[in-house]
This record gives sequence, C-alpha cells and structure tokens, in this order.
Amino acid sequence: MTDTSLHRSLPDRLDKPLKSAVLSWESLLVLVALGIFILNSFASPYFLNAWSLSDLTFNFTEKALIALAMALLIISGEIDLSVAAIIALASTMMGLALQYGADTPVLVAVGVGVGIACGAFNGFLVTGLKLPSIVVTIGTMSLFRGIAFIILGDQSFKGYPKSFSWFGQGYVWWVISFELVLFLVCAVIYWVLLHRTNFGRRIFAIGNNDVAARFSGVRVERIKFILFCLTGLMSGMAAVLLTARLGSTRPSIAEGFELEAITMVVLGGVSILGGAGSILGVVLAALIVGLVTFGLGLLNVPGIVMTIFTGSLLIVVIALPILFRMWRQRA
Amino acid sequence: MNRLLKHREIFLFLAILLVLVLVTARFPRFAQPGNLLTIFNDTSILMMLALGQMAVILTRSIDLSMASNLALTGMVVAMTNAAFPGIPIPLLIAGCVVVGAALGAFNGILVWKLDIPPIVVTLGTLTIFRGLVFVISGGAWVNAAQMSPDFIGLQRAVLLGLPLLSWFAIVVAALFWVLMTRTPLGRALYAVGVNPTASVYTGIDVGKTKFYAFVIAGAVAGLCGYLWISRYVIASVEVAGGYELTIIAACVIGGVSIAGGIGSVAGVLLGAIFLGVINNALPVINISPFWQMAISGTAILLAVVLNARGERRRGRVILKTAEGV
Amino acid sequence: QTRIALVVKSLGNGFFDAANKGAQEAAAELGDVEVIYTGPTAATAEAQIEVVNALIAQQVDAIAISANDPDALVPALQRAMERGIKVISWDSGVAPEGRQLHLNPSDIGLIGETIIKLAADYLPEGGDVAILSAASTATNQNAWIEAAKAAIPEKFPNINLVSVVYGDDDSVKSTEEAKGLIASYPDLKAIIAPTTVGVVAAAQVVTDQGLIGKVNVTGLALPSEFKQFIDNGASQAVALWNPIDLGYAAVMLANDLVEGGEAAPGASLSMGRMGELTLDDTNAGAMAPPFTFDASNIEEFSKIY
Amino acid sequence: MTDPILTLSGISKSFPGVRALHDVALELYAGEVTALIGENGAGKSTLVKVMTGIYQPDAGEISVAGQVVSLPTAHSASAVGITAIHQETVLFDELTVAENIYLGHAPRTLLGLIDWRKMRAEAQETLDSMAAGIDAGIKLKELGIAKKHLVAVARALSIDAQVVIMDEPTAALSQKEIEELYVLIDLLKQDGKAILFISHKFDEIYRIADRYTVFRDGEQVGKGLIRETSQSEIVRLMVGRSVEQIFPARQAAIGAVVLEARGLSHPTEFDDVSFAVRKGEILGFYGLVGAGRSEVMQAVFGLTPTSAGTLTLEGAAIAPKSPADAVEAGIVYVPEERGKQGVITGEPIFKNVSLPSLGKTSKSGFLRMAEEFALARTYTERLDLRASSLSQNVSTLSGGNQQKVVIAKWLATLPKVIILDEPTKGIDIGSKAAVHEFMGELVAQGLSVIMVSSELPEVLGMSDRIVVMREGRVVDTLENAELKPETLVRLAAGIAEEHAA
Ligand SMILES: Nc1ncnc2c1ncn2[C@@H]1O[C@H](COP(=O)(O)OP(=O)(O)OP(=O)(O)O)[C@@H](O)[C@H]1O
Ligand SMILES: Nc1ncnc2c1ncn2[C@@H]1O[C@H](COP(=O)(O)OP(=O)(O)OP(=O)(O)O)[C@@H](O)[C@H]1O
Ligand SMILES: [Mg+2]
Ligand SMILES: [Mg+2]
Repeated sequence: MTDTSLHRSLPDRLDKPLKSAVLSWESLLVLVALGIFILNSFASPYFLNAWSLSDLTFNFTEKALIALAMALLIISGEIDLSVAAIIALASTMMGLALQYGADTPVLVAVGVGVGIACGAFNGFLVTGLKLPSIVVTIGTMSLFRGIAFIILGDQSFKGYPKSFSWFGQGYVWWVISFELVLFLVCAVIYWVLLHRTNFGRRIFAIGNNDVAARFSGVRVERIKFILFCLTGLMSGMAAVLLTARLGSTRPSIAEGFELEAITMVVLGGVSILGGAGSILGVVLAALIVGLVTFGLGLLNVPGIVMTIFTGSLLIVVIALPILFRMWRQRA
Repeated sequence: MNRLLKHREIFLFLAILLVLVLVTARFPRFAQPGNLLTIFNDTSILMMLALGQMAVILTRSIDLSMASNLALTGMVVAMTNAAFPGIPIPLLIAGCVVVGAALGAFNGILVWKLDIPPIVVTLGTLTIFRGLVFVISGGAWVNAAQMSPDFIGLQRAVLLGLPLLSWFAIVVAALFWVLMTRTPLGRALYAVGVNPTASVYTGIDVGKTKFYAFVIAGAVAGLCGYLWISRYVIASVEVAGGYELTIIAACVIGGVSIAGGIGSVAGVLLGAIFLGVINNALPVINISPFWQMAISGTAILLAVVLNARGERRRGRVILKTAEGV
Repeated sequence: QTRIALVVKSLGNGFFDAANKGAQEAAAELGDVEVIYTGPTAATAEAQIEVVNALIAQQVDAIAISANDPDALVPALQRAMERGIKVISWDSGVAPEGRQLHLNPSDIGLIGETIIKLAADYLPEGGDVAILSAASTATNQNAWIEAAKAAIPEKFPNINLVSVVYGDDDSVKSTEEAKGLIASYPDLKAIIAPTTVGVVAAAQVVTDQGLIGKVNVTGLALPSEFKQFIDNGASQAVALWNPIDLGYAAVMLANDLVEGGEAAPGASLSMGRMGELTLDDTNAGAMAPPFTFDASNIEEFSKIY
Repeated sequence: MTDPILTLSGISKSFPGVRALHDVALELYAGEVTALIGENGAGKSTLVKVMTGIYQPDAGEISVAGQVVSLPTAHSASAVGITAIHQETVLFDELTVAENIYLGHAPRTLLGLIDWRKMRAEAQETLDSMAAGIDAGIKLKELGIAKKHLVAVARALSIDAQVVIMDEPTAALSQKEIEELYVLIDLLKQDGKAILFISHKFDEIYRIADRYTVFRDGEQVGKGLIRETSQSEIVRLMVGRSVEQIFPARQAAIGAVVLEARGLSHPTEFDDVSFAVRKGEILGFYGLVGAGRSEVMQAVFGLTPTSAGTLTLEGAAIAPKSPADAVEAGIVYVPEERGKQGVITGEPIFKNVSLPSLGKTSKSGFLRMAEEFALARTYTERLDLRASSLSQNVSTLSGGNQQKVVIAKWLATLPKVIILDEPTKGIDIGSKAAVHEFMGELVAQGLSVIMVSSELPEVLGMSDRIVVMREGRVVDTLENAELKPETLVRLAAGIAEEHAA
C-alpha cells in the first residue's frame, strides 16, 4: 500500500521489533496464563506448592511434546490425527519387545522407532500418493490402534523394568521431572528449528503457498515427509513417557490425545490453514491447558467440565481478535 | 475399468456384495433377508449422520461436533421424557431436530460471520457440547426405567416388515436426495465446494450456504440424538464418544471428497452400509472383534486411494493425437 | 477434619452414585469426616491418574479407589502413599503394591458360582451360555469369570460356556456384542453379564429381538435399572451386593487406616455396621455374599438403589 | 437519440492501497455495443464487478431504465437485467455444462424443485444456437478452455438480460469461435440489448463496437463514437501520451549453446519439442494461448515429468526431477501465474527473495537475517523495486512490483538460464519497459533468456530468435530479422500461406 513512497534504498523494516512483540499473540497468551495462575492460587490453597506445580506438568507434557511437532506440520498445511494411535501402537510394540526380554534401551528404541515408522507411513501416503492428510490420518488412526488391538486383544502388557519407569516417573532434580526437562529441551530444539533454520523458513513458505514454494525450488514433498516423521518421532517419545508413567500398556491407551494436542497448537496461535504460528505460542498454550485442567482438578471439578473451558477458550481466543477487528472497522 | 472406477457407487456396492458373499460362505445364516434387514436397521443412524456430514463436507467444511451434538440433544430429550413422560413422542422428536439445528447454527454462525475455520470451531464445540451434557445431567445417567415405554418403543414399532428406525433412515435419505439434486440450496452446497469464487459470481452467498450446511448437519444430529438414546436406552455423557470420526469415515468411504464439491447420497449410504456390514460380519464369522478397527482403517485408506485415482484430473489435452487416450 | 476421596471408575454410573450414598452415610456417622466424591467422566486409566494427582496435591488423608486398570494406576497411587496418603481399593482392585488393602464386594469364588447358578437354575436340561463382560482389563470381572469357569465342571456339568465377549461397559459395544452372540450361537440359552451396563444392553437386545423366554439374561444388575427386564421376563433373576453398603464400608476402612489401623495379612479392620473385614495374604477381603433379586423382591429394592 | 438503458455516475471503488475506480460515469444504449478500453489495471474488470453486484461501490449510483437500483448480490444484478461474461472463467468443473449455465436460475417444476430435463434441453438449445458443439450433459471439466468460455457466454445469454457485459471474451477463443461470437453479438444487438465490450484488441473493437469509453488509472478520460474517432486518438487517451513502443537496443554478444532440448515429449501436452538457447540470447516462444508453451517450460524446470527427450546444459546432460534440481543446475523459471506460483503473498519481500538462496545466506543450516536482508536489498535495488521496506508483505505490492520480486529472487541464485513466462502480463506500461530493459541487461551479462509471450510486439521487439508452437508442437524456429507479424500469427494459428496472402 506504500507503493508510492519511493525509497532508493529499502530499510529492513519499518516497525520496531519490540512493539510488534508486545502486541503479539504470545503476549496475549502470557497474560491469559498469568491470569489463570493467579486465579488458581486464590482458588485453591494447595496450588502454590512445589510438588503440586510439579504434578501439574504431568498433565500436559506428553501431549505438548506431540504438539511441538504437530505445530510444524500444521504450519506446513497438513495435519496428523493419528498421533494417539501411534502412541498405542508404539506402546504395544514396546510391550511385545518386553515379552521377548528387551531391556530399557531396546524398549526406548522400539517405541521411538515404531513412532518414526508410523510417521513415515503417513508421510508416504500423503506426499507419495498425494492424498489429503486429514483423511489419510483418520484411516491410519484406526489402522494403527487396530493393530494394537489385534496384538493385545483383551490383554495388557505390564512388568516394565524400574529403569524404564524412570522416564515417566523419575525426577532429574528435586521436583523437576524427567518429562518436564525433556519437554523443555524439545521446545528449545523446535524453536530453533522452526524460527532459526532454513528448514523452518521453508516450512512457513510451504504453508503459505506450497505451489509457489515448489516453484521457488523448495522440495515440498521431502519436507512434508520429514515433518510427518518428526510427528511420529514425538508420538513415539510420548509413548515411551506415557508407558513408563502408567507402567502398563493397553490398546486403548492415550485415547483422545490427538484432539488435545491440536487444541494446544491452535490455541498457541498456529493457523489451522497453515503458514503462521510460533513455538513459543504452543508452549504457552500447553501451559495454559495444563493450568486450567489442574486448577479445576484441585477444585474437584470433573474433567468433562474442564473441557468446556478449554473448548470455549479455543473459540473465544480465536474469535476475539476477529471481533475486535470487525468492531474497529465499523467504528 | 475406468468407467467402473468413475461410478464408485457401483464399485462400493460390489465390495459390499463381496463381503456378504465371503461371510455367507462361512456362515450361511448371515445373508438371510432377516439378518440383512437387521444390518440395515443397525446402520440407520450412521447413514443419517453421514448424510448430514456430507452436506458440510461438500462446502469444504467439516463438522467434528456431530457426535457431541447428538449426545447433548439426546440427553436433553431423555431428561425431558423422564421428567414429563406425558409429552407426545412426535413433539419430542421435533424438539430434538430444533435443538440439534440450533447447536448446528451456533457452529454455522461462527463459520459464517466470524470466518473461523470450521475445523477449529467444531473442535471447540465438540468439547463444549459434550461438557454441557455433563452440566445439564449432573453426570447422572438416564436409564431405561426412567424412559417412557413409548419413548423406547417408537423406533421399534414395525411397519411393513421394517422397524420405524429403518423408515426414519429411508425418509431422511429420500429428503437428502431431493435436497441435494432438486433444490437450489442443495446445488449451492455443491457449487460452494467446487468453486467458491465462481459461487460468488453466481450470486451464491458462500458463508450463508455453509451456515445452512451446519444447520442441516445439526438437525440430523439432533434427530439421531433421540434415535440413539431410545435405541440403546441409556443417556450418558459418553454417548457416541469418538463417533464423529466414524461418521466422517463413512463419508470418505462413500466417495465424498474432503476437498469439497464431490459426493452423492447413494455413495454415502453405501459407505455407511459398508461399515455396518463389516461391524456385523466380524462377530458372526468369529473373527475377534479386535480386528474390526484395523479393518475399517484399511477400508478408509483403500477408499481414499481409489477416490484420488478417480478424481485425479484427466489433464487437459493439448495434443490432438492424444485426445483419444 | 479427615478428608477421604472416593474415586470411582466414571461419574454418572448409577452403581457408583449409590456407593456415594453409602459413603456419605459413613461420613455422617463418623462425624468429622468429609467425603470427596470424584472420578473421570470416561472410564480410562489416564483420566483417573489426573484425578489422583489432583487429590495428592490437595493432601487428602485417604483415597479409596475403584480402578479402571489394576496396573496403570499403581505408580500414581504409590506416589500418594509416599506422601502419606492412605490408599485402599474397593470394587475393582489395584495391584497389591499400589494400595494398602482391597475391599472385594463379595467373595470372588462365591460371585463366580452365583452368576452361573443364576443361569443354571432356569436351565434344568442344561445348555449353551455365554458371558458378556465389561472391559477386558477389568480385574474384578476377570476374577469372577475365572471362578465361574472353575465351578462349571463340578457343580454345573450340563452347562456349556461357549464364549466370553467384552462390551467395555459401553452400551453400544455391549449391544453389538450381545447381538453377535445371539447370531453366532443359535442354541444360546442364557447370556450372563456380570456388569451393570452389559446386563441392561443384553436384556434390551433380547427384548428387541423377541427372544424373551428363549434367551435368559442374567448377571449382576442394579435393581433400579434392571427392574423392567425382570418384569417383562427377559430375565428371571440377577444378583448384586449392595453398593450403598460397599461405599459405606470403603469409607469406614479408609478412616480406620487414617486413625492408625494397620493393613497386614490376617488383620481385621472395622467396617462399621458391616462388621469386620479380615484380610487375606494379599491384603484383600470380602464384604458380604451377593444378594439375588427376582420377581419377588425387585420392586422393593428398585426403590432403594 | 434514445436514452441510455443503463447509467453509472460517480462510481468510486478502492481496495486497500489501490484506488481502482474514481468518480467514473458510463452509459449503455439499447442495440449498441460500447467498447470499454484501458490499460491493464485501469479498472475495467472492477467496474464490471460493481455492475454485477460482486463488489459494492464506495460511492456513486447505478440506474437501469431511469430507476436507481442497488445491487447487493449477483442475483440482484441479474434480476434487474444485467449479466456478464467475466474475464476469468468462473465456472464449476465438477458440475454439468447445463447446470453451469443455469445455476441460480434453474427452471423449476410445479413443486418448486429443479427441473433437470427442461434445464438440459434449454441449455442444449442455447449452446446449439451458438453452434458451440457442446453436449450440455457432460461435466464441465471435460472441456478445453475455449469451450469453457463458450459455456460462460451461454450462461450470460440464458439470463434474459437487457445489458450484456463481456470482459475480454475473445482472449481465449480461436479465430473461428471469435467469428461465431461476432455473429452472436449482432443478434443481441438486433434484439435491442445493450452490450459492454471490453477488449485490448483494436481490430475487433473497430469491427463490432459503436461507441467507446476510455479509462485511465480508474478514471474515465474520454468517450465517443467509434466511427468518428481514430485509433491513435484512443491510444493517446488510454496511455496519456502518444506511444510508439520502444524496445531497448541491445548489443549482447551471442555465444555458444547453453541449454539444448531435444525431442521433449509428454503423453498429452507436447510432442517432440526441440530448441536451443545460446549465451547472451533471448529466445522467444510465441503461440496462441493454450499452445503448450508453459507446459514445455515447466518440464524444463522439472515440474512436469517428460516421457521422452533430453536436456543438455553446457554440454552435460541433465534431468531435473524437481524445480529444486533445475535451480541447482542453473535454470530458473518466472511463472505465468504470479499470485499463485510466483510470490508467496503471505510473506515479506526479503523472505520471498531469499527463499531459493537460503543455502547461500545461511550458515550450516541456520538463518542469518543480516545476509538475507543484504541479498534482498542488492537485487531489489537493481530492479528498482518500489516498496516501503524489505519487510513489507508482498501481497501489498502492485502486480509489476510483485513480478520484480520474483525476478529478484531468481537473479539472486545466479542462474545460467532464466525462463520468463508472459513476463509482462498484467503489468502497466511503465513497468513493462523496465522489465524489457532489464532483460536486455541480463543477456548483456551473459545469461540466456527464454521468453514466452503471447504479445506480438514484445516477441518481435525483444527476441533474437523465435520458436513458434501450435497444439503442443514446434511449428518453426525463426531468426528475428525482418520478420513480419503476419508470419508469426499464420504459423501460430496454422493458417496456410495462400489464405493469408
Ligand atoms: N480484489 C482486489 N483487491 C485489491 N486490489 C484489486 C482487487 N481487484 C482489483 N484490484 C486492483 O484494482 C485495479 C484495477 O483492476 P482491474 O482488474 O479492474 O483492471 P482491468 O482494467 O480489468 O485490467 P486488465 O485489462 O488487466 O483486465 C488494479 O490496480 C488491481 O490491482
Ligand atoms: N481447459 C482449461 N481449463 C482451465 N484453464 C485452462 C485450460 N486450458 C488452459 N487454461 C489456462 O489458460 C492459460 C494458458 O494455457 P497454457 O498455459 O496451456 O497455454 P500456453 O501456451 O502454455 O501458455 P501461454 O498462455 O503462455 O501461451 C493457463 O493459465 C492455463 O491454466
Ligand atoms: Mg480485467
Ligand atoms: Mg501459459
């Protein structure tokens, strides 16, 4: 719109980075998170306690790990609804490996490996056969969990070694659990990957316009394939954590995780249409979801009522900026 | 062969026949007319829901909240019936349709007026509606003993050899067929999905058409709310949990394109019946029901692959000599 | 004040609501006790763990849980015990390392025998029967089914158990499984459903398919939910213990532990008006024998629970 | 003289950052064809959309037969008797031809339901009256672009309208179909309809129009009767100055062959295409729209797989399987559809420019923003990009400036061969000259340029040699010396020598 203003030498940017940071989605989320935190500490005397806060993190770390990779996938314009089913299959395979006497390192390798394999299968169907990811992953969601059911039927695997349980129950230092540390480390890695590397830049380009990205020499298929594998990898890691935390595997494990992970991603400001979003937003959203569910849990509000809050939060947080814009246009 | 693939309804029909034949080979009682009618009756609710979902998917949208809508409407009607057994059932059914349509309209308004992507809206209402079931019921179940005999009996009444539930499905399917092929609204649903820009040029209000699609899906979900509750005679928070994906699966298997604009009533009905036949066949032929999920997953994947084959544009042909190919 | 959490498999289940009545009764009787009635909405172990975590954070004095999975809850409950919370399981148990004691509603062998007897009593010539259970992982159902299988050869030689299927305590799944049984076994004489959800689904299927008199449904059922099927003849008789008593006893036991009672093999703990619970070598004990409902008494009990 | 059927007055319309129409007036008369003339971006199509209820004007009024009307939707426009054939074919691939024609105003049965049989019959009748040779029962996606356009025409005719608007209806039609359209327009005139005809082709304007209105930069700058006005006068009105299009004189030393294609074939789109481009040369590709030139270029760029043929770059055989391969080898492609294929509109200028060069600006895979800005600045300045900053979103740039972003993006990769597909399509006359000048600079630096263009003056003015394509095949390759435009047209259209003479 400023075509008319002539600049022989173009400046890098006009607005101050600081100003745009203050007005960003992430700062809105920070406010929401702080608000809920304060509300929680008033609502329940048990909230402000190191162990409580530590327990709180178990409510979201596994889903949030998936949400990190899912964010990249959604930014690239695809989606993976099969993540929870991947957890089920990976966990089942770990259980199977356990029956054959696998020790902890092998168990972890199996879980993560199955995750990557499932992700690669999704990735192949989507990029190789050029199928829409939403239907493909609805299909593989039944397939993966279905295989878990075939293997396990009405049985369950249990008896995981103590050293394995540490992944889901252990503490690195004081109240800082391994799950939390792993999540924070992954969050940093994903932040760098998305916001500071060529790979991340290309993900945004693909999500904005995959045709133009391809025309610009971006290997769209390869990148999308990698993203599906990454999502599988994170699901495999979540499977390790969850299995270690539960100490047992049933085929119905992690049911409904996919929608919760996607909720975190969308709440974190990632555009479901692709092309926009940030890791910081996703991390904050995960924290918000964790705070809300734990806070309400302390008040013994049933889980189902909490979902009203998260569902409304999702719609309201998305709708507010739109309403605000409409209102400003009218004024 | 190409012709055949194009007419995917026929293809699907043959696939269903094949399953029937295979199962009957091992278990002759399966293909008896009585059992087939039972399968049809068992699939009725899925058929109706899938038709409602088709209306939405045609417009390049998706409704993830249908199962929650069903649960909420079902709980409302069950509690109403428990509290006021005197209210005539047809009135209750009409009420269900209205409540369901209103919930659908809520989705529709957000999509139409605020332009929020349908998947986000319905992901939100998916949890909100189900949470509301808990809130209005306080978590308590409404069980058979609390429902009036008419409430439970209506769909089981037999007319011309078929339970009323099957008739509901037949009537709804007929209405959808008329809607989709013979009314401007139905055609607008297709047009919006095929080419939204061109729709605007044709005088179709894209947002409003999507709104109507959500209202239709909601109304169907509402109707099915009553049918589901009276069929399984229990209303609880968990009713039809996770069923939204089965509904979408029936559409996909039935040849509805997730990219909008493509799909037919017959295809969706067959898609639902396909799932119904599989579900019924497994326990009968003594395959562990644990196989069921993997089989329907595979069926969905096969269906998408075949669909994509059929839909893939026959590239426009420049070379004159290649035109015959 | 003592705070005891009564954690159930899922909220909204009539059986557990009844148990809560008993729990409140116990709280009133004990005086300075608050009962927190809670649980997930979906009967999954993950959701139950979140509930347990929230209870740990609230530093309740005791948790009495009916578990969705005997193993998955162990780590969370162990953590609760580490923080000084007394943990007992009731109804559906937790593996011994995850709780201090387990309260069986009734004696496992007795229940297993009773559910077969309920079917056999109405099958003088014997015949095919099938079991429709809850989730395949449900500890209590599995134990009863084992006991039932063990009892058949000696005590009911002409009863032929053809299949065990699982309805997951989900009414739709249970309905489908019941239909599958009827379709697969044309000579089926009885469906035994040792779960309150499954038994209603099976009875409804029998009613819908006009098989009343041909297929007898029996098992464990809440009188209030099941009365109509005794009335219409789909079922001759069902059994159950009193969930009110069960909730009451669970709270009493938890309170006993809080007040210093020791859970050890052979120990006896107080269940208030229900008497004493004697623990076996896995620290488990049974409350009372199951009670049979038939046309003669269902009317009366359906008004209570 | 009769009163106009339709009068527009004081119409203004702005888009964010663009004033598309400013206080324009227009009258249309029954039984007459009014030509609307103006450069690309003058606001012609915008006016059409205002008249058909697709856009709402910011100011001004529209009256039909003396009555002021408001047109909130496309429906209301057809209700008052205004119908249009839009510039883009806005039709429905998955629906049948008949339904494409009648969607929104289908004949109904007594019950109010759509009467398919009647609709099909009437559609067929309309199509036959146009001698379109199209079966109304087939799906639209089975038709080629020209036939689709005829369906659009049929749709406009199916609405019983007083005013028929045609926005560049002949752009995608072959000569034969154009002649049939002229006949049709004559019939409409005799029926007493008012026609608004938008075209860039002066020969056809002089052939069928009675009046003209000229737009420049969204304003009406002149009108009158065609028979009283000379062509050069209209051009002067249009551009605001007299124009002899001047193409930059170049003296690039043409060197050895850089890229050679031999026998490139594709199952359905092109067959046995061979050409070679040399260092410092501009190789023009001419043909009618749909001749398959874009397809060939996209095959060279690795987007479309070929079934046969070889590519040789500087003596080495290459077989790019994706654009990434082509870019690596040194071949880049400026696509025809700028908005869809060229720029990523949601992202800022610098990200667009650096995208293919990330390997160079980054350090072991990590972004270095300063390098990116430097790279973007270097190349956008060379192209004289008009923008406020490098972080400005590309979507807010004008078409010409977007094109510059695309070219800058490719120059930054230091390519050997640059393929420009319709480089000046939809670009105003000033930017056009800049692009032409720049192409001269490119070859002067030793690049090889392939330029696909449907504009005769451009092809003749810029190319060293010209490849003419028709229906997916190369018809001829000509040295551009003393070439007559007629020769190219004849080759492209497949008209035999004798007829043309
Ligand atoms: N939807 C829109 N949003 C923003 N700007 C627009 C939009 N439509 C048109 N414009 C701008 O309005 C101006 C007029 O465009 P219009 O399409 O009316 O030109 P035209 O005269 O039809 O050109 P052509 O001969 O190329 O078809 C152009 O600058 C164009 O970029
Ligand atoms: N059947 C069709 N349906 C839709 N669009 C079409 C069809 N045929 C051609 N087009 C469009 O018309 C334009 C020109 O067609 P195409 O690119 O095949 O011809 P070309 O000779 O390669 O290109 P150019 O226009 O550069 O001469 C393109 O934008 C193309 O997408
Ligand atoms: Mg135009
Ligand atoms: Mg082209």
